[in-house]
Amino acid sequence: MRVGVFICHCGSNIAGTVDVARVAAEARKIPGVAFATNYMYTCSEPGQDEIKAAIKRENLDRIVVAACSPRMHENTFRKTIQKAGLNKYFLEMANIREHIAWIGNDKELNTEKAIDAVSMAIAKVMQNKPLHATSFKINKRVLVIGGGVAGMQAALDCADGGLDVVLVEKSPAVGGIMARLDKTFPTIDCSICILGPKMVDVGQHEKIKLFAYSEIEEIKGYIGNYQIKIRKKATYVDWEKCTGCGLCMEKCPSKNSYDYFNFGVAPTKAINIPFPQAIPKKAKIDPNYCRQFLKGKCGVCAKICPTGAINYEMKDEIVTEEVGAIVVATGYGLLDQNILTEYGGTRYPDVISGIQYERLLNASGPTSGHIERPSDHTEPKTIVFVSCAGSRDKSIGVPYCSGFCCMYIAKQAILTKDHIPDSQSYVFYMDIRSPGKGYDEFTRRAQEEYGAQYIRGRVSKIYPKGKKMIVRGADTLLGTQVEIEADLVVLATAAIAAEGAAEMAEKLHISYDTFGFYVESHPKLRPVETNTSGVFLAGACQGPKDIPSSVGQGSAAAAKVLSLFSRDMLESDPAIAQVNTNACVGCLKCLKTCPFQAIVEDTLRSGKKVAKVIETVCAGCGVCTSTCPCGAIQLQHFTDNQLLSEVSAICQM
Amino acid sequence: MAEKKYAYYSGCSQETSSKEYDISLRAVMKALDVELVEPEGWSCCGSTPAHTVNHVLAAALAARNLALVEKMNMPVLTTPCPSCLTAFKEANHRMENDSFKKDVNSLLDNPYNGTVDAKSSLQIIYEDIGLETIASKVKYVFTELKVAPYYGCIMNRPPALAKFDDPENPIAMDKILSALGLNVCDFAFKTECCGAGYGYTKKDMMKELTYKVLDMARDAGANCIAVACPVCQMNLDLNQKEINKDRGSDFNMPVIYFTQLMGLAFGCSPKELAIKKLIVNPDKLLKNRMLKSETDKGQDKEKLKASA
Amino acid sequence: MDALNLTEKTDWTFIEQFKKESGDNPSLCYQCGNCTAGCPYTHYFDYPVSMIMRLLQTGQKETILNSKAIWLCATCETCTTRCPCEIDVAHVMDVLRHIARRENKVAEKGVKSFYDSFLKSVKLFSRMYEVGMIMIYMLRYGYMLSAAKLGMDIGPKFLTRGKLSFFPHELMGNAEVARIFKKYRKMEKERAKK
Amino acid sequence: MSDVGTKELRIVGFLCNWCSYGGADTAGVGRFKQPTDLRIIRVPCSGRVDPLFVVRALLTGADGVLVSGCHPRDCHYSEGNYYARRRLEMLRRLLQFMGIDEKRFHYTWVSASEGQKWQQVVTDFTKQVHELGPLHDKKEKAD
Amino acid sequence: MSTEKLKEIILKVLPDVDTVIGWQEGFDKIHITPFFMKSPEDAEKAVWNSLCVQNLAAYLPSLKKKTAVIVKGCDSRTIVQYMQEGLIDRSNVVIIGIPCTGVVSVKKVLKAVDYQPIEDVKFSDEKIIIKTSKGEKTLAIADVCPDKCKTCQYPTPIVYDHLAGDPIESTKPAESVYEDIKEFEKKSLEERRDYFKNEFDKCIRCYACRNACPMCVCQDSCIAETRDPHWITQKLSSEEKMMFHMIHAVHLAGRCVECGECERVCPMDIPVAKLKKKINSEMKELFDYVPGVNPEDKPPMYTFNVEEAKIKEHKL
Repeated sequence: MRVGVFICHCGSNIAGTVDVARVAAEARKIPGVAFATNYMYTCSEPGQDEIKAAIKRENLDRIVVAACSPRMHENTFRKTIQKAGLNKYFLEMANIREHIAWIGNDKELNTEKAIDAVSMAIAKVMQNKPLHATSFKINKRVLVIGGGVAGMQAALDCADGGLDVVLVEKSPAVGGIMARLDKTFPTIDCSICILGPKMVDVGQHEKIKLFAYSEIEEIKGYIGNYQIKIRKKATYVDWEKCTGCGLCMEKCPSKNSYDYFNFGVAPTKAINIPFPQAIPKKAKIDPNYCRQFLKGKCGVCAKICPTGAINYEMKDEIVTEEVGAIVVATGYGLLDQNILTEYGGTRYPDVISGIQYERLLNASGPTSGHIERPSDHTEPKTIVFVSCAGSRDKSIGVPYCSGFCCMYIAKQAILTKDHIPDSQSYVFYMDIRSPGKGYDEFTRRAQEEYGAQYIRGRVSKIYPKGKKMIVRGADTLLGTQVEIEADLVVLATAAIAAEGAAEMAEKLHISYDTFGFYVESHPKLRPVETNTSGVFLAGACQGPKDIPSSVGQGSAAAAKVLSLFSRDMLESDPAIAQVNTNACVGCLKCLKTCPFQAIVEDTLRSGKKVAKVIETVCAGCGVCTSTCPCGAIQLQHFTDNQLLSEVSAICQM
Repeated sequence: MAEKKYAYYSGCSQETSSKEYDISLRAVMKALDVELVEPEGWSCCGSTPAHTVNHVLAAALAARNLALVEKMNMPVLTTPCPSCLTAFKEANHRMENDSFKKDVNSLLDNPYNGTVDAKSSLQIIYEDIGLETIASKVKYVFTELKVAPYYGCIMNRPPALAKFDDPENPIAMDKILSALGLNVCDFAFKTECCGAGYGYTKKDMMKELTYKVLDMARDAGANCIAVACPVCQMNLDLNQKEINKDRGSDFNMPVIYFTQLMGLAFGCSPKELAIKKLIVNPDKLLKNRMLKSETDKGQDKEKLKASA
Repeated sequence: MDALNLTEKTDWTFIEQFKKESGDNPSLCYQCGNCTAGCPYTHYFDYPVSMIMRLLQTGQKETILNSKAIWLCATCETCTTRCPCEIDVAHVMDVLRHIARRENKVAEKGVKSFYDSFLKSVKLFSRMYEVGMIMIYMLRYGYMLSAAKLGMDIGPKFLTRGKLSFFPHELMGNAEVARIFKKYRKMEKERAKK
Repeated sequence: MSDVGTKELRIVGFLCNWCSYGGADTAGVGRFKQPTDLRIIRVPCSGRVDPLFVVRALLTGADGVLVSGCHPRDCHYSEGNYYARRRLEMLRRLLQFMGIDEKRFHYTWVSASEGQKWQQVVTDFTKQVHELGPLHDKKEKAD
Repeated sequence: MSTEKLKEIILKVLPDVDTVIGWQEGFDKIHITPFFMKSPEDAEKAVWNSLCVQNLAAYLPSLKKKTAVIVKGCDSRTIVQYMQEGLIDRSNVVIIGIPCTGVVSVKKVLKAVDYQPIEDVKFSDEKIIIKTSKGEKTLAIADVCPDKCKTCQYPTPIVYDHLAGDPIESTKPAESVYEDIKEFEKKSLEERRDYFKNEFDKCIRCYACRNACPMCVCQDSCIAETRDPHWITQKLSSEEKMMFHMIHAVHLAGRCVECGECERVCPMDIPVAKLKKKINSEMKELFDYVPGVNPEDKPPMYTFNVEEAKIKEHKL
């Protein structure tokens, strides 16, 4: 074995606090080391050429580079030695920059530590084995989970790029939160007018297979080859037959169903089409309110339906789709107002949430765009907006800023004045967060042109007195307590993770933070990737986002998928678990602990029962290796012997 | 043998200015078959004045009583007074810190180990006895009463310490009063401070706050207020005349302990509950009472009518 | 009015002393004003609670210790309950009172005297004995007139209902309770020496 | 670092590639100074850390062993650190039983962004091991 | 629980199975050995008494054909553990259970008679009478039983298809099981370290403990003897001996059924089971798990909870 060792100065980054020449000299003394040198910038082109030349000249078969973190340059040097004809797994790096040179000033101690680090790398590289990647075919279909604006954008971009798209939406229609908004900031253009065409495109695109009112049941497989089980929830209406004529909705006698689309602002029918522009425009029965389900008799819709689409016996259906990549665009949820007991929770009908107010403003909303108090249907004249209703509130577990509320409150204040010219809006705020293009100007307009009174301070209590709601807050700029006698109070409730976000993350094997938002691969450089290859993020499932950001991310995720699918084959990482069938005793404990179900039971020709690794599913965590009592299943590149050799390199008594 | 047994700390006010709270609570507990055992030689909990001086001193004054209960081998101490309750809970909480505990115990003759849980009598009645039992004991329903349930500021605060009910919209007393068959108003000022702490020193301040509470209760449609705090009771009850004089208002709203209302519903005599000690006379409101069995029948009749 | 020179006038020692003594961290406050918004006594304060927090953040020791606000706080815990930053604001006010007492800065003498009278009564009688306490308070505070008026207000209503007793309860003082106060004084003296 | 004093001791660290190794990198990038006793072995996941590696290290010369992985719920492989937590907790208790002070072994969770936490962990753990002194009588072993 | 009743069951079971594993007399009266019965004639030679110490369940994973096995309460935990780990096919095993009030430690008996050759052994209620050339010695079984019997919680097998006798309840308090561990923990760290060093230094690495262990499934693949992976060297040092015993203990974490076979077979009288028992006590504390008791349980090292109720993050 002829190991070559290259110690990098990294300019003065390493050489400043490590005696690199001495490290090289000590390395030379280690048996098996044929060549050791130090170099100014090993990662530079001449530096890499130096390695390649040394491999040829000195006939080296394994290489150790002591430089920066392998997380930085391992791939660089792997390619270098590969070009010189070595298997790329014959490289080890010793991290003498981040872990040594940068964290201590004592050159003597640093040098000793660097010598140890190099010794460990040498010990390990001598245990390394050549590994070879295998390649496999990619299934060039993509699954998009969530039909909000981010998901639709991703789906359309992928489909326009020629991919087959499977779009799964939990609710009966696509559109998400954006479909419920009245106007959008800062341009005050009608939300559904700009979203509608996209929704139609999604519904009609020949490359998009839309599963509305469906949920992800199970995800199996790996990048390039996922098997998805989709639960098509029972709608009790045969959508093949339903024409969306709306006759059923008109005649349905159950008038008090909860209206999910309108956030309960007004009731709807038990059989309903959620909104006029719905895609797909199909009816659906809510069995929690339908008389046929509750009392076993009614059947009005079945009688009236001209196409005979009603089917009370309908059951959930599971379908399977195969895809090669997944875009997650599951969106966000809103804090339950009930938690805010100092604001009355939901005790007082005239204290509503921002999204409910949005529906009151909306021309296609339950009040046809007339703003009225839920309690007595009168037109409110004094409206108080409360920002940060739950946001930036550690005490209820939402320490973060929801991001878009400042903007939509300004918008709602402006729209309020448009709807009711003799109204007065008050906005309680802590800070105005408006860092987008044209955003700050917009919040100024709300005050300068539309006369909204902005009050800097939180609201402490809201209570009814007579017909008014008393809003008691602080004006910290005046340094006093203030009270406003309001007709209507609008709470900008905090944006929180979507319902079921954690369960979805578990199915996808992606990480999520303590609030349930999904974690991207790198906060700056890999914003739409996840740590599970083949799974991408778009929109507010990653954190609260406004419309432009969500759309941007939808396109970004689509671009990632298209670039992934630009190849026909993918290479699998060979650093995965491998079973030594001679040593394996078939106890299958590894099968129990594998987080990826990558291990199955296999029977050899001899009849011996052993474990078998599905190469493309194994992610290389090594939990199996530390589970196996007889060392028969070894994670390649991190085998017991490789790690033990590192231990012995530094622990010698 | 009583079914349940608690160490009981009435608190100083209940010996003098708020005797009727103590008297009615004892009567109700007796009716509910709960035994209350007073620790012998109990002393003042320290209340607000002590903690404004020093927390070790405050905890020591409270812990002295908790230590007495600890010696009785009783796990729970109940007190009707929210101020005493807070003093005990604060002492327990702060004494989780070892060095603080050492300091406190160095002031005491008999050290306190922190094993006694303090609970308000309201909590005991709501959680341990339960609404079902309460409802089953009801004999009379007082049909005239429209009650605003008033908890006072520190009964459920701060939530981290109180660990009972909601700090903004508590419902324990509401539910108890409903279980008595009473008409309970939706009252927004359940936990607003009445200013009683400044009854002696800052009268104007106190009267302003008291006025707001009374005003909101009237606004909620109440003709009487049910209370769980002796200081609040005294404040709201005692000052109505003066407030009327200052503001030209006409409050004449009885302020009744929730325990008195329980006792009345259970069929205790007004004397047993020391109703006479209330300053605003509630007699007029209490005149109309119905046997519960009759109201039940009445309801049944109404139901019959409705179904017919 | 001159600008407040924060380089010179920020009392960092006071900030540190406060942090150490209270265990509370004033930096957690982001000045939302919720404490002020909920405080039932705000209108009587010379500085609203959120301002006290801000003064604390900037180390304005004299202003804080001479403020009436810290004495007028009744510890109703509304601020603590609603603080989104989980600051125990009522506790902050408590500790500021402790420091003010030690430094002999009491902007609301009446309130302090009331508390002292209460505790004196507890020390003497082991339980709070109202008549005794009021008498002590009257003597201490020296406002015989207003105090007598106070007695006249309450007295008749209470006496006719048997609510005031002129004699303390049967437990006339308790040696242990008195000892608590004695030991506490000693403890304080030793602390002061250190 | 000066507050650790005395001679260096041997501390072996097993760090998962995705979180803690990255955290140590972050600490380096931030120039967060640390004691120099620690030698780091990179593993893909804390779930890869067979408790026997720790035993092996402690038996053959290490004075302390540190294992650090992703925070629970943040494992790159979803579940690896959950297994690590059970195994390492078992080991910790076993070591103490065998007469090896449990303070010589520490397992913790440090994310890739927690450079400062990593500095704290290394500093505190090194200090803790130094307080216990060497585990092995090196002289005797030298022969 | 007479031998007759047992024989009756064996005869009944035999036609259905390939083998019935039981016990027979060994080379002398005090040594009983495992016995693989194939015919009714074999059955006649079957023996059951307090000297039937071997855990016969240990044979099961290696047998392919349908087998019946005779187990005591303690041995039955091995079967339950095999079921948890999927190491046997329950439908391929017939379990003949024997309620047992305690067996005899041969080592203790031999010591009590000064290692004289044994001429005869007799039993009379709860006593064992040993005849050597120096005369007869009567020993109470309770005085010469293995330690495991002193705190036995399962005198009746946990699983069985046939029971030779009436079930009996344990008379030993459950808290007593780990009392010896708690007692040992009262020693100082140094004392404990020295204790294990001295004990394990006696080890001659014969691997008898491992070979006898019913849960050591690795057989020839044991990492104490392989080069890949190369966990331990052949050096006869304290560290390597300690390493071997740690391997055994860690591999048995949450799996040791406390049958005591390792200690029974150790020629050097090393308390081999102590580490495993300690781990078991922690498994009980951390996960409320006892190995080999409930076939539905999952061994705690092969599963997890996202929130572990009893594992707190350690502060430095």
